[in-house]
Amino acid sequence: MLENFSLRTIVEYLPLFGQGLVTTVWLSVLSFAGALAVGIVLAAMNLQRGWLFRVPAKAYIDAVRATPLLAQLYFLYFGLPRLGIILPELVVGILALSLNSGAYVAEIIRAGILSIPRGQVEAGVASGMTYVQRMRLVILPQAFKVTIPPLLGQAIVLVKDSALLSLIAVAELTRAGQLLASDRFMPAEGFITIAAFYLLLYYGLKGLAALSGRWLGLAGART
Amino acid sequence: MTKPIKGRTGMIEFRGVNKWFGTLNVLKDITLSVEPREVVVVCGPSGSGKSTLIRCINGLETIRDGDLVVDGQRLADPATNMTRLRTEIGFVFQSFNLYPHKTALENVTLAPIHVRKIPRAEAEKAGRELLAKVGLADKVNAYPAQLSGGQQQRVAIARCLGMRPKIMLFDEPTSALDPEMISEVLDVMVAVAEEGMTMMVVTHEMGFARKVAQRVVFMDAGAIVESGTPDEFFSHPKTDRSRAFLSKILRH
Amino acid sequence: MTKPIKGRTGMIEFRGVNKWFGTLNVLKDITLSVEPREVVVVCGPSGSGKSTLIRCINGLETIRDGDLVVDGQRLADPATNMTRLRTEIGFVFQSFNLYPHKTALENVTLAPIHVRKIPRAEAEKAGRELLAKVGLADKVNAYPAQLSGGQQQRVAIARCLGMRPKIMLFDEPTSALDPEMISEVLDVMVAVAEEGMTMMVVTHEMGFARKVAQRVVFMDAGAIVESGTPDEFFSHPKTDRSRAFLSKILRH
Amino acid sequence: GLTAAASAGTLDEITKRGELRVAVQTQGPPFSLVGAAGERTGSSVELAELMAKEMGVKITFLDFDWDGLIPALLSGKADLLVADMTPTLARAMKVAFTKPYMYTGSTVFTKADGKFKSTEDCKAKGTKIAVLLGATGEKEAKKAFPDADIKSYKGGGPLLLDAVNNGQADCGVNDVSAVKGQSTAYPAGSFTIMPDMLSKEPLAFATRYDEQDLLTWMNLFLDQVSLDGRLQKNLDYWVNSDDWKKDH
Amino acid sequence: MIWQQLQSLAGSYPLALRGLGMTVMLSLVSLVLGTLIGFGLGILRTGGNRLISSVIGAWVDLIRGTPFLVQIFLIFFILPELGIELDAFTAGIIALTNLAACFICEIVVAGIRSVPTGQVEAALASGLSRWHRMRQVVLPQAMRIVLPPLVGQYVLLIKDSSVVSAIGLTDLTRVGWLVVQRVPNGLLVFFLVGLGYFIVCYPLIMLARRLEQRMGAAHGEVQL
Ligand SMILES: Nc1ncnc2c1ncn2[C@@H]1O[C@H](COP(=O)(O)OP(=O)(O)OP(=O)(O)O)[C@@H](O)[C@H]1O
Ligand SMILES: Nc1ncnc2c1ncn2[C@@H]1O[C@H](COP(=O)(O)OP(=O)(O)OP(=O)(O)O)[C@@H](O)[C@H]1O
Ligand SMILES: [Mg+2]
Ligand SMILES: [Mg+2]
Repeated sequence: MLENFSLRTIVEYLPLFGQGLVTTVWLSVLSFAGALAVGIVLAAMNLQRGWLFRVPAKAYIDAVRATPLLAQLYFLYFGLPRLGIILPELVVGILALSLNSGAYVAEIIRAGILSIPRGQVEAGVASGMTYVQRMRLVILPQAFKVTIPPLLGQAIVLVKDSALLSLIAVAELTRAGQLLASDRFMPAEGFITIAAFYLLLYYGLKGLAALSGRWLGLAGART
Repeated sequence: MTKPIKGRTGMIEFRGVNKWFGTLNVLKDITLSVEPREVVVVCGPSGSGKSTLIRCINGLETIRDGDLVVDGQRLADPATNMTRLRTEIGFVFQSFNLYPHKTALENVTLAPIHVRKIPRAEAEKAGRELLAKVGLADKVNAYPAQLSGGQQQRVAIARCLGMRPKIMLFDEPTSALDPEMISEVLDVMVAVAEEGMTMMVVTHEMGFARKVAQRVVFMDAGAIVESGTPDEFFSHPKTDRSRAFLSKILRH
Repeated sequence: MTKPIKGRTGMIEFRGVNKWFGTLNVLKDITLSVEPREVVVVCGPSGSGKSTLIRCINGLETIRDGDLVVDGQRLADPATNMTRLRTEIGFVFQSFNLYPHKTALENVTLAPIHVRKIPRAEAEKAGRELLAKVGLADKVNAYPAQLSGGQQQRVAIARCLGMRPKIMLFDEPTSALDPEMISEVLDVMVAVAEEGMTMMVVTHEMGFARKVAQRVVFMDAGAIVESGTPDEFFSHPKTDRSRAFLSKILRH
Repeated sequence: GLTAAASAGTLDEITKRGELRVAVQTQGPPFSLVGAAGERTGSSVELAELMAKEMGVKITFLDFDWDGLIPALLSGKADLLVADMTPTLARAMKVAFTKPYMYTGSTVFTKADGKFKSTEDCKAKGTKIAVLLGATGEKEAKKAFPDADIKSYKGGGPLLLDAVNNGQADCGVNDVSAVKGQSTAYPAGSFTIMPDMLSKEPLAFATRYDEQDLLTWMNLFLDQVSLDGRLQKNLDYWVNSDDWKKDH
Repeated sequence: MIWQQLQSLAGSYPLALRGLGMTVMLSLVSLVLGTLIGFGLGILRTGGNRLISSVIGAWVDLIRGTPFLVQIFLIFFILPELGIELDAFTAGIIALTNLAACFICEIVVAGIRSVPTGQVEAALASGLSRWHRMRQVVLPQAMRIVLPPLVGQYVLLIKDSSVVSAIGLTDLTRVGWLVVQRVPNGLLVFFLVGLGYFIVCYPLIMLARRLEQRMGAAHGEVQL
């Protein structure tokens, strides 16, 4: 398949890849924002002492982590209509990705928060900060330092998982490669091009993560 | 806000307080009243419960029985707004607990800006002055990891002073300092004390005790063994335990 | 193992050592030789570079220029086996750095078991004895988070003594201790010193300096300002800087 | 690798190996499916088995999903590819197709009690039309319903039926035999299958261009089975009736 | 209709069992291997050697940054062109192990970097060898940070193993796709597939939680 690798065909399909890339990017951005929101709420619930919030949060996180995205996608896409809710594919896709990644993000955030030395929490408490202030000013900035790498990992997983949305008729990046494979029977060309584009996204994300680290002013945050 | 308490006298009132860590009775039946504007020095051997005692006052440790009343509010009372109360209690930790992601100045101004709602510019000006007072004018922008032990301790003290609380609790505030610095930092603390603050200081600096303390409390194995004016305590210790302890200090 | 060095005399030899943190010259042209079995006390104001000085000796800090020779081996020499060398250098950190996931006893026995290859049972027996010596017989199974400041510091000292190294470096080993405990711990250290160990101790315990040190080194702003026997230093300080420093101690 | 296989002759190699390696795609009835008892069967599958029988070797099915099907053939993991595949000219640039062994076409289907009653209804602007990703139906639908909203699904024909049945799509476009075969899993009369075809397409098997001997043999095989009626029997059983339902 | 579908699903249970077996086998082997290699890579990566560390970094980036489908595709279909012929199961194991190792490497690196420098200094100062420093001081403390994402990664990898159907292995997800051809009820079929994964993944999650609690107790857990 490599001997007659056709760059020309790839170029011919580039516009299609471009469209797919754009879809993948904004789909992922929205989904990750959603995942962060879901994750923060779940983590906050999970860190409560009372069971009222903690138990449902834990149950949700476990259920989502223990089952494949595919099943969740079907649940939303074919299950919701049975309850009379018919949503556009894109909405279902973003919802599924957010709800799925949110569970992982929640665990990452929780682990980050628990890694903060007790003395830090006490210092915040002693100076009369409220729970929210403590979180915002003392704990989260430090937790972010440890959570940025795993969050980056989760973002990458999410970007790649978004390929699954081609199952429910969302035309994203993978779809373009598959088209090349099925129209022209050039799987090597199709897949390797997809890989190149995903790699591009990966390095983009990695740069962003590094930037956000610096941006949060973590330069001195080594102990 | 402030609820009247029957028979209220002190700014800080321990009434038969007991605390346990597992099977260890760290605080044994503590009864102690600290008047407003009083400066109390707490001393005693390592592990006797001094840190635990003052940590109870701002609710960092919970007590098992007895009553603890601070600024007229019972800590055990669910109606007590602990967050509000804590803004009036400054605390310097034995292990400093500086925020590693903030510079020295940011460490000092964080709570004034966000808790006291002082405008940033004003808070920073005050912060710089405080840091200068403890000899750190050139370290305002250094992160804790870039500071020596003594410098970190001074930032911690400045951070506490910056809140201008009613009550100040110090846990061995000069342990990491050289004698020269100790006297400078103590001078800052003395100046603050003279402005009429209530203070409890865990320290073994007997010079400080003599100079500013109205009372010395001696703890051993979780109990208050002796309590009296510095003069009484240093010259006529009442118990064998405190006599033995003092003899070691003097021999030094 | 030991490579002969020309003109070798000391156990620890600084020869024109300079160190910078960014633009800050923390160690300025340090030249200092510590003989085998000598006990040297390092003192000086906070931030003067005392911790940095002793951290250089076991290679925790790297130096920019000058030479540092320890136990006959040049630290800068790539052939020097730092791990091997460090087994011969004990270090007590100013901030203790206990292993939070190990109990007090495990903290003490970890290196003897894995570095010295002492059988576990034997190491534990020795560890228990050491902990008892520093007054922690009842805390062998406590984790650092369950210990008071002074207890943590004593574990750190026991951890260092447990390795029976040739050289011991202490960074303010009694800062978190009460006077009573200080004298007990210093007694343990004195006993060790008398067994013929080379020691450098950053401390402001002048009693200790007088009793065991052969030499006192006074640092200020990164430089060694004065160095002499305790008697010389305390009775006839040669520079204004050290006179001023001493006057503060005495006033105390 | 490839060149060695070519010079030795693929048929020689298959004979020597005693095994014909066939890549299939389990797209659903009637062409290729897993039967009630877990056995692999279907129209194409039986034809492949017939081929192996005529060759006198045993058959090994390599069951790839769509992504792996073409690579399997191109990389030489499989000797030939048996799927309900339309030999387009573009595809024939890469693989060698046999002569067509049957003709089918894309058709439109809708939910029986829905408001889309005819192919015309589906032409309305914004109609949601379900097609299979990369299948011929996808292209035909784009041509026939320029104003519609074409949704390409992955995972096989039955999912199109599911999507239409659930209301995710208004109409579906797929191969007529596939639609007929697969709709039998639903209660009779669930779907309206339009009588008019959008297109007429041949179906063929595929192999590599460096396997000319195998290609020649396969073409001869197709001639033979259509002459002796075995092909017609297969198609009558699987494609032109519901007879297979009784047995599988 | 549901009843009829369930009946015909019941007939597929041997197939489903085989699929589950394949998923478990693949995941088990590659998770064990991937964990060992991943920890090794992580430790090497944080070790002093610049060259080794950047080579590992580049490889990890490459693997993390590209779709797993493409990796498995290259290993199974393209490597033969370079003379390396692998059967599908071996190719699947290699691809999954590699993927696991790279993701775990990153997690381990982040964990190791989260250990305060004072801890490493203390270990250095007592002359612990590099191995003992890692084994006794750094890794146990890093594990607190590592464990939650590690288990998350395990679970993700078990689910990622479904991609092996592209090279002809019949795993649990593939069984779902096969069955849905005859029982065209995606919701029902994939609910059951999801249940299969749940049975495999949930005990893992529970185990991690148990371990985490045990470690937390020793550290004096943070009370927010
Ligand atoms: N990592 C660092 N980056 C920048 N500056 C540093 C760093 N570590 C220490 N310093 C500075 O170097 C100087 C010497 O520090 P050192 O810790 O050696 O002081 P010290 O004499 O031990 O003081 P103390 O008695 O307070 O412990 C200090 O001014 C400190 O701010
Ligand atoms: N979290 C804990 N769990 C169990 N025991 C604890 C805990 N914290 C402290 N202790 C024990 O309680 C006792 C009192 O501790 P505390 O920190 O109050 O002592 P201290 O008087 O401040 O000593 P030092 O002068 O050494 O700081 C000590 O014996 C200590 O081991
Ligand atoms: Mg204490
Ligand atoms: Mg120091």
